[in-house]
Amino acid sequence: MKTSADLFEEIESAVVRFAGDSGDGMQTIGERFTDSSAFAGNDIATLPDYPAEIRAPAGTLAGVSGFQLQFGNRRILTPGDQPDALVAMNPAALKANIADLPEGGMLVINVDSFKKMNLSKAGYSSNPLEDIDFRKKYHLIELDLTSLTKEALSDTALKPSEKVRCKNFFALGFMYFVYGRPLEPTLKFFKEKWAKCMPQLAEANSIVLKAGYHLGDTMETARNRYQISKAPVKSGLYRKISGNEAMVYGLVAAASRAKRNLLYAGYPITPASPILEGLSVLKKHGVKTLQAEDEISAMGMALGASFAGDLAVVATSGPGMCLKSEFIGLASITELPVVIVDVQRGGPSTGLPTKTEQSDLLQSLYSRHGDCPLPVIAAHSPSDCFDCALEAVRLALTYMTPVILLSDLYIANGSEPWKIPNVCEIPEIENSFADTEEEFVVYRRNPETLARKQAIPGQIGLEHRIGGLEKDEDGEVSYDPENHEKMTQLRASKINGISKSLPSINLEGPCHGDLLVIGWGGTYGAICSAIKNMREEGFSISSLHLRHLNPFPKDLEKVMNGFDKIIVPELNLGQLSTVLQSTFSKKVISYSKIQGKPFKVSELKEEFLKHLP
Amino acid sequence: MKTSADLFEEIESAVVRFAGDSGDGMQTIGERFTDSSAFAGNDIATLPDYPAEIRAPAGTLAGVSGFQLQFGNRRILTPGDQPDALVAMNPAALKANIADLPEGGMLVINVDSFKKMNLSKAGYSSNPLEDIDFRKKYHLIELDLTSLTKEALSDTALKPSEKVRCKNFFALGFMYFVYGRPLEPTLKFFKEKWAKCMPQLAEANSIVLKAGYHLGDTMETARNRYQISKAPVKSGLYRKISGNEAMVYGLVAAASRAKRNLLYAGYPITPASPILEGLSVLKKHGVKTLQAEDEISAMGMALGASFAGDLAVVATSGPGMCLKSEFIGLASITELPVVIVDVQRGGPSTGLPTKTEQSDLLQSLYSRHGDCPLPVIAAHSPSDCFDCALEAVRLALTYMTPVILLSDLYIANGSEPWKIPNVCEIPEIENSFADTEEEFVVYRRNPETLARKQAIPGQIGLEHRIGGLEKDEDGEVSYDPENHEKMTQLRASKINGISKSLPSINLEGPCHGDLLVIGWGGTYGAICSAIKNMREEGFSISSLHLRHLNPFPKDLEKVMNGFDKIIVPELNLGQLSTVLQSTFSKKVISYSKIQGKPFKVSELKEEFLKHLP
Amino acid sequence: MITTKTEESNLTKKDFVTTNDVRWCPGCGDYAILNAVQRTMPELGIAKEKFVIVSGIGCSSRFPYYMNTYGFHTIHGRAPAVATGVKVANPELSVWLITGDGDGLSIGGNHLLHLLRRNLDINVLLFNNQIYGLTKGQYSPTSEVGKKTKSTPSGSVDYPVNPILFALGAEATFVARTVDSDQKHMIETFKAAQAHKGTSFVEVLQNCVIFNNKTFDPITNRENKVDQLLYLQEGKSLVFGQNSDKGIRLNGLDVEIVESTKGTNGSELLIHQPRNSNPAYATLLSQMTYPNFPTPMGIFRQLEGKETYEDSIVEQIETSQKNGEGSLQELLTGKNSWLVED
Amino acid sequence: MITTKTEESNLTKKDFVTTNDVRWCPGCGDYAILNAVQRTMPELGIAKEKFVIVSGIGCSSRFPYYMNTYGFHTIHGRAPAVATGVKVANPELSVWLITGDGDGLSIGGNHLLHLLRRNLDINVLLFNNQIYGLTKGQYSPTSEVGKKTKSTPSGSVDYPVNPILFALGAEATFVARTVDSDQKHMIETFKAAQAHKGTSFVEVLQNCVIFNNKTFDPITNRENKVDQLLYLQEGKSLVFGQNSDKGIRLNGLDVEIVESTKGTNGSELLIHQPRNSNPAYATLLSQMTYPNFPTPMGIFRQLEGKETYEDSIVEQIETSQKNGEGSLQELLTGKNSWLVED
Ligand SMILES: Cc1ncc(C[n+]2csc(CCOP(=O)(O)OP(=O)(O)O)c2C)c(N)n1
Ligand SMILES: Cc1ncc(C[n+]2csc(CCOP(=O)(O)OP(=O)(O)O)c2C)c(N)n1
Ligand code: SF4
Ligand code: SF4
Ligand SMILES: [Mg+2]
Ligand SMILES: [Mg+2]
Repeated sequence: MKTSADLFEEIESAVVRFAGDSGDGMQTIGERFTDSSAFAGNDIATLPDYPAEIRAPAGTLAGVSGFQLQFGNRRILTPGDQPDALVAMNPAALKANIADLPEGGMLVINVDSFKKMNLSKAGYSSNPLEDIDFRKKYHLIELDLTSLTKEALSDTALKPSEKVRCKNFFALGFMYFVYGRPLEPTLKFFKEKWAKCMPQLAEANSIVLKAGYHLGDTMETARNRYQISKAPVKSGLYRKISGNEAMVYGLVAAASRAKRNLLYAGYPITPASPILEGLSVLKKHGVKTLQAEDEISAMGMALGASFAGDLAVVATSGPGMCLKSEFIGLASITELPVVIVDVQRGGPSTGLPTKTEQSDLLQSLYSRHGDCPLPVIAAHSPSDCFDCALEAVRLALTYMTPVILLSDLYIANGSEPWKIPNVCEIPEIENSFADTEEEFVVYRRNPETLARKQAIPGQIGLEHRIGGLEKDEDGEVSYDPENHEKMTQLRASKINGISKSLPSINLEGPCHGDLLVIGWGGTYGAICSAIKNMREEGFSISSLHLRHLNPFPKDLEKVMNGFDKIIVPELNLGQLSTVLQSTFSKKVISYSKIQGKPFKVSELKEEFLKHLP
Repeated sequence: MKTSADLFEEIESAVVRFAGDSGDGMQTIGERFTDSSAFAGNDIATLPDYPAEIRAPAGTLAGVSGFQLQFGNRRILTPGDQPDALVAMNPAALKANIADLPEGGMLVINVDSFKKMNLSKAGYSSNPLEDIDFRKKYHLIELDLTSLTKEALSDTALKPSEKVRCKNFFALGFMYFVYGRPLEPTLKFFKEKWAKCMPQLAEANSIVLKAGYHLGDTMETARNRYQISKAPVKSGLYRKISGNEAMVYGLVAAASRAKRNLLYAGYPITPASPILEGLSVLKKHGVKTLQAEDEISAMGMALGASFAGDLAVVATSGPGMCLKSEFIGLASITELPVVIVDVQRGGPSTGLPTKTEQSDLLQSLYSRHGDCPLPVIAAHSPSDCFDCALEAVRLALTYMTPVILLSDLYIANGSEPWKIPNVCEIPEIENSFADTEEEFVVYRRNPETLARKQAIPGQIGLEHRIGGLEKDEDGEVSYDPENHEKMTQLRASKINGISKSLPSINLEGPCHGDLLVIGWGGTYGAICSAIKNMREEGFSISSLHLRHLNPFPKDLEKVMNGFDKIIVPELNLGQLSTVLQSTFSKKVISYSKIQGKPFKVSELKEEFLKHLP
Repeated sequence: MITTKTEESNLTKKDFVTTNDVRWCPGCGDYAILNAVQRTMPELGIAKEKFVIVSGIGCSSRFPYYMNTYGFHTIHGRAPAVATGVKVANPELSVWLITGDGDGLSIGGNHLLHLLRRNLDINVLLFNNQIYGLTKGQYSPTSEVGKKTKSTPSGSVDYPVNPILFALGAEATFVARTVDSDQKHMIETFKAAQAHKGTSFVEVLQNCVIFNNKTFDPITNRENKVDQLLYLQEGKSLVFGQNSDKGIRLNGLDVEIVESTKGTNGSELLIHQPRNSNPAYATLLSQMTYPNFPTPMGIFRQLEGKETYEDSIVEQIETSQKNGEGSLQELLTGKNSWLVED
Repeated sequence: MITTKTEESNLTKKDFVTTNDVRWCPGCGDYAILNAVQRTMPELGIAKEKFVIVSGIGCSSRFPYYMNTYGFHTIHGRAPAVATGVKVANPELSVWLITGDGDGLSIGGNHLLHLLRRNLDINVLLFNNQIYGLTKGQYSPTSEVGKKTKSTPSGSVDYPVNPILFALGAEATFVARTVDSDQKHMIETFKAAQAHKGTSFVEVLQNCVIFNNKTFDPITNRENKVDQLLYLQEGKSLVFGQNSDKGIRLNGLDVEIVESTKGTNGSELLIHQPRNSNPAYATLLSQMTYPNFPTPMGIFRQLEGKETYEDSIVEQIETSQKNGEGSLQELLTGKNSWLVED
């Protein structure tokens, strides 16, 4: 028998997908695999994928939950187009995912769940594992996970049902073997999570994990083993971070750099709830979190807190954005700073609440009645949420305005390694506070930014009133026609003027060519990967990714003019295309995907090719 | 002494403005003057203008209420750029309006109100009536209205305070003399309004009205008298109608032609409340009106009623539109017919609630999260609200979709003569009802319109469920990626397909030229007047006015291509311009006015000239 | 309105079951409530096509998908508005509104308030699991103070809404409580709700096995329930406990427990009077909460004879039409028209 | 927070008056309430810059423009949310919320409900004129049934909300009523509201001269008021009428009028007990309405000792910071970081 080390095949990157029932713990093992890979020094990107129901009936297609990750020794920008290895815990998971596994891909199956009832629940009339063609098509590994797990735990005092529930870690251990992942981070996790309250469980899972690993070592079928060396990243301290986590940290960091207290008001909604939850544990950092009765109220609470001097933030998803629009209009006319995070999901209406989409851009720009422009920015990856939170706060406080920050389900739930910033190096954020020594005129403007100054209740002598009626510079209600025109123009100029403060565009590729790809938001990784590939293949293609969607960077038009064609790939019916065309009266090609899923790199390449000479 | 008939000067049209305190009854006499002119066979257009406060402190600028109308023997399309005659009941009314009166214009003043206190409330440091230059500048007529009215009523039993309150009708009587208006319609109005419950008041007002008229007859200063012959209109039965009235009638007519019960749910808001109020008296016509607790609820009630088979309608203004957006998204995904009327007012936020604006277009198009297109149409004059209501209902029922119908404060409150349609000639509106004899598949579509069929609760065997989650053709909830894309595309195609049913564009002027003016909504009258003038002056200019703002008529692009330049005048920051540019990637010139007031014909001409060779 | 009658008498539970997979978590209390509703409806003497189920958003609000009736799964908190529209459009329909504690009392509190005060003849079932289920376990407005959840790791700080007291504050005409673990009582209560003309508000205590398992255990489990549940019966005194050996009596304007009802012969005990038009009595009951008091189950208040909103609307229309419907042509013509001749 | 104290003791009414024109209709009850508030504030011992007035939309909600304090005129119905944000951001501020019957009980009912249950230390003054003033006279949720208004020409069909009962249903800790025509009573009530720690809900009966003139006349006019108003005083029995010759006593779980209090010596009359923790007592009072009963004025319920929302939040933060504030750098670093070396 050869030693397993002999069998290591050095590869650049791999894509693994775990799939099982909602109750099977697929998200948990996905997260563990990610941590372990990060620990091993790989770059990673993840894609959790679960149903809208909490726990749909066991064994059905509706109940399948999945987690895919890509890890590698180079910059990993997406969770991968298709898995190299698929772990399927039951027939439904197999059925829902097998179409994505390429021929020859590794397929790990929990065979004990391939019983008649489960097969029929999944809609299989016969057992695919008995189909010879099927068996030949993949690199099939059949594990009797239930029995194996029970066996491994025969010496422990757990109840049989509890034992069975550990089987996800058996599968994980097995995959650790296949990809040569370290066990330490996961063993540490068990300890931290359960050692105190449920030491038996910590123990049992450790046993099972190791048993899975050792099985790989001894099993004949596990002939492939892969080795992926460290990714060549800048030196420094790293951690894994999801988009929602990065948002939480970015907001806390921004409050600290602006020297304001952070007050967050929210109402639970998928996929934004983790921001509320993440902030609610940060009382030690002085963060106040309020769970409001609805999104209207959350927005009102934030506005009140902003009036009273806090850094006020709300986060929600599409349906909640609808409810906030009237208050956003009030924030705009009273010129109060507030950050509104929209973690987009599939729409319209309740739509696809647990799938990703980029379809709230036009809403962000135009949901209010009246002329009511405001800054809109979008994060493009999990860790970018941190930077965008800082930028949103900068815009809000510098320009005294509500700011909409778009995230989406894909980056909110996905994760990647993040180089931890040094707090002292994060720039301070300036406030536009009134001076008690000077005369305070409510809507007198900073000539540079056109921002008004803010006086805070409690400050002596700065008493004043604000509200939703049109007003003159003094803050007095005014129905004067010319004043209304002036104020409307001023508010618009203030927002447009933000473009002066934006850095120039960072093009991927040269500034002239056949095709320019313009992207925004969570499609960044896929677009970048596609462009890099195609440039290597010699195509004249460049790309740029917009963080600022209103106003656009000042050099955007010039950059666009350098290319023969412009294509805009979006996970919606063409919303950025619409805005680009209206802004520049220039035709762009819109490429849409509206499937609740991110772009595949291959899809993008195929589409781009169509528009290249 | 010459007889007054000798002094008649024949003119084509005249513009009269009444201005006074909110409590002075200016709207009332404006309305009467309008009726009287209509009765005299003139064409008319009106512009009421009042403050947001119910009754701001008497005598202040904030409390000034005005009513302007233009009447003439030709087609009158606007209430006039500036008054030929101004009636000012107090110093504040004078101050607020005098800038609009051209030199030599007739100025009728209620002198007893020009006392020190009133002058200072209005911000006059000295009495303008004592200024010789001022007196020379206008054709000044000073009436001691209070004393004159009291005198006229000396024989009646009214209390002194009640007598004084009749003085507006004295002023009206006087103006009737000047413009040779018939008294009958007003005398009839007194009878109908007060004869039963307050006969004394009917009597007193009649006396005062006549006294005012006779004073003109005897007074030396009233040397000008004008005569305006009938406007050459098509024969038929006419009435005066305001935009909100026309909306009410249009909705009732549409329900009747669609054979559905009309259910209207509303929440009071300026300037849409009169629609609720107007429908609430039509119980005899089977109309159900519900005053909801807010606009969200009103929209929900309408959706429920639509599900149950009624013709469901809501109307509101900007702030209410914000609140409806989540429910509109639900209406869109469930494909239920409902008409949403937005009577626009000055925004953003509470803004200028009693001033007009066209600034909710982008909101109408894009306020929902997700990709959620729906038809948007706009009425262009008071009577056009009738036709647009019919069209909105046609779109809603034929295409099974929510429809947004835009009106605005200017046309809602303004009025014009209307040729009363013959009910039998109004086309029937077809429903897309399910057939009990056929299999009912909830989202199976009519191949022509792409509309689904509607089954109504209570119908045997057609039980089904609808909701806001994405679903397949059967109506089952579906998270399938391809299905979501297909459904999103189908919903969008359905709306886009409406353009097939639209008549071709009606151009004012030839289809090639130097400048094309594209307008929408209440700016119709001013644009048409300007274009007619300029075409008479020989300019190569044409105009078109869009009723359908989404989708656009199918020939719009072709028409646009016939002109060197395109200009889009709007009472907003350029919202239709934005949409045109995004749709056709073609640059248009945006001309904005954001003063809460309609365009003047002269302003438009001046601007158009700038863009003509 | 296109309504024809089906043969209502032959209906069975099966007629109300859809072929859809029910997608609640195994063990969720919602299953039991679904079962109870499906067993109640065939017995109401109402044709199947007359039922309309309207819901908001939440685990509970998935309900209409599992009922083979007309159904509308709307948006979060707004079902009362939709239900109102359905009922006013067609008062002949039997409208059932399914909502959760978050859907009905957090985001939707106002619509529920106005539905209750308008007294439409709609049955409201509020599934109270004291948690947000569908969004995975944040506290709800009925969660107890100090509740540790995902969004309140240090414990919630707001005082809960008492759904019964809230409904009384809205002057609801029918207010009741039942629990997912008691099929018989649920069916009885749902039947009474449908029989009541006016809005019927029923709080259903519901167990969320995943995020708030066993919250109601202290009062509903086999051992405790005799001492912790008090079944309300009109005209009977308020007694509970093994052999009904405990009772409730008035002490000033508050209630107290009488430990033994034997000697008193029950005469000093409070008599259940759901038809007392003064809400003070029902208010007293609403204050009986665990652990100080047994939790009352059944109908707290039931006031008949208040006209419903939809009936009043129909009546106004009928009154105004008693001399015939209005003529559209006359309406358009109005009173101040004038003729222009050629 | 940038707060410094002004000399509060020298404040007079004038300090609270703005130079703005007050734009209510002549004779509107709002003027009297404005006056009462301007007279109350200087006497509270609170520095002027600590006052924040938040309102929604309506005639009443124009209030902040006329007060020379910090003020926020927000949007329709949502002032409770904004006030909550202000108060939680800075609990030291004295926050006053001005709302109308439409603003507070129609569109804003839910926010008010949640404000009350959360028990923030905010004073809510609800100007109840039983009409929509600013939109020119449609009926409101407090209008009586059958009210003929612009939007209900045949009379309104919905049953009104009883603001006091609504507040009790939300378990408000301070519930009171006063009237625009009684300066002294308004000031007294507003002072008590500010003194109360927790949300104070005050219904102010207010006359709208334009659209609902004299609605309260039957109870407030000079002639009737002795018989129609009952002033509540803690610990005193419920008496009213000329020479306090009439009183209120309990009859079962309902109240009735005792025509002469002479013989009874008052002993059988109800004693006013605003601190009774059971809401049943205040509920009884809320049912005393014209024309059957005198209308109670004053404090219906006042429960001290319930911690406020903002205090609980601050406390949780202080507790978690008792060993020092969290380090941002540590937070960002987390527990699972790894070092990449060159
Ligand atoms: C406008 C809006 N906000 C938030 C959500 C997210 N959401 C869905 S259900 C729910 C609460 C569910 O709680 P509850 O009503 O108690 O129902 P349960 O799931 O417990 O049955 C929330 C907040 C949403 N769908 N829409
Ligand atoms: C969202 C929204 N809907 C409607 C309105 C119109 N509106 C303004 S005030 C008001 C009601 C006023 O009534 P109330 O609160 O009783 O105040 P009052 O004027 O009687 O003092 C309404 C419906 C609005 N401003 N915003
Ligand atoms: S999460 Fe709770 S309430 Fe929702 S289905 Fe699961 S057990 Fe039921
Ligand atoms: S309309 Fe009524 S409430 Fe409004 S200011 Fe006038 S009198 Fe006061
Ligand atoms: Mg719940
Ligand atoms: Mg009011």
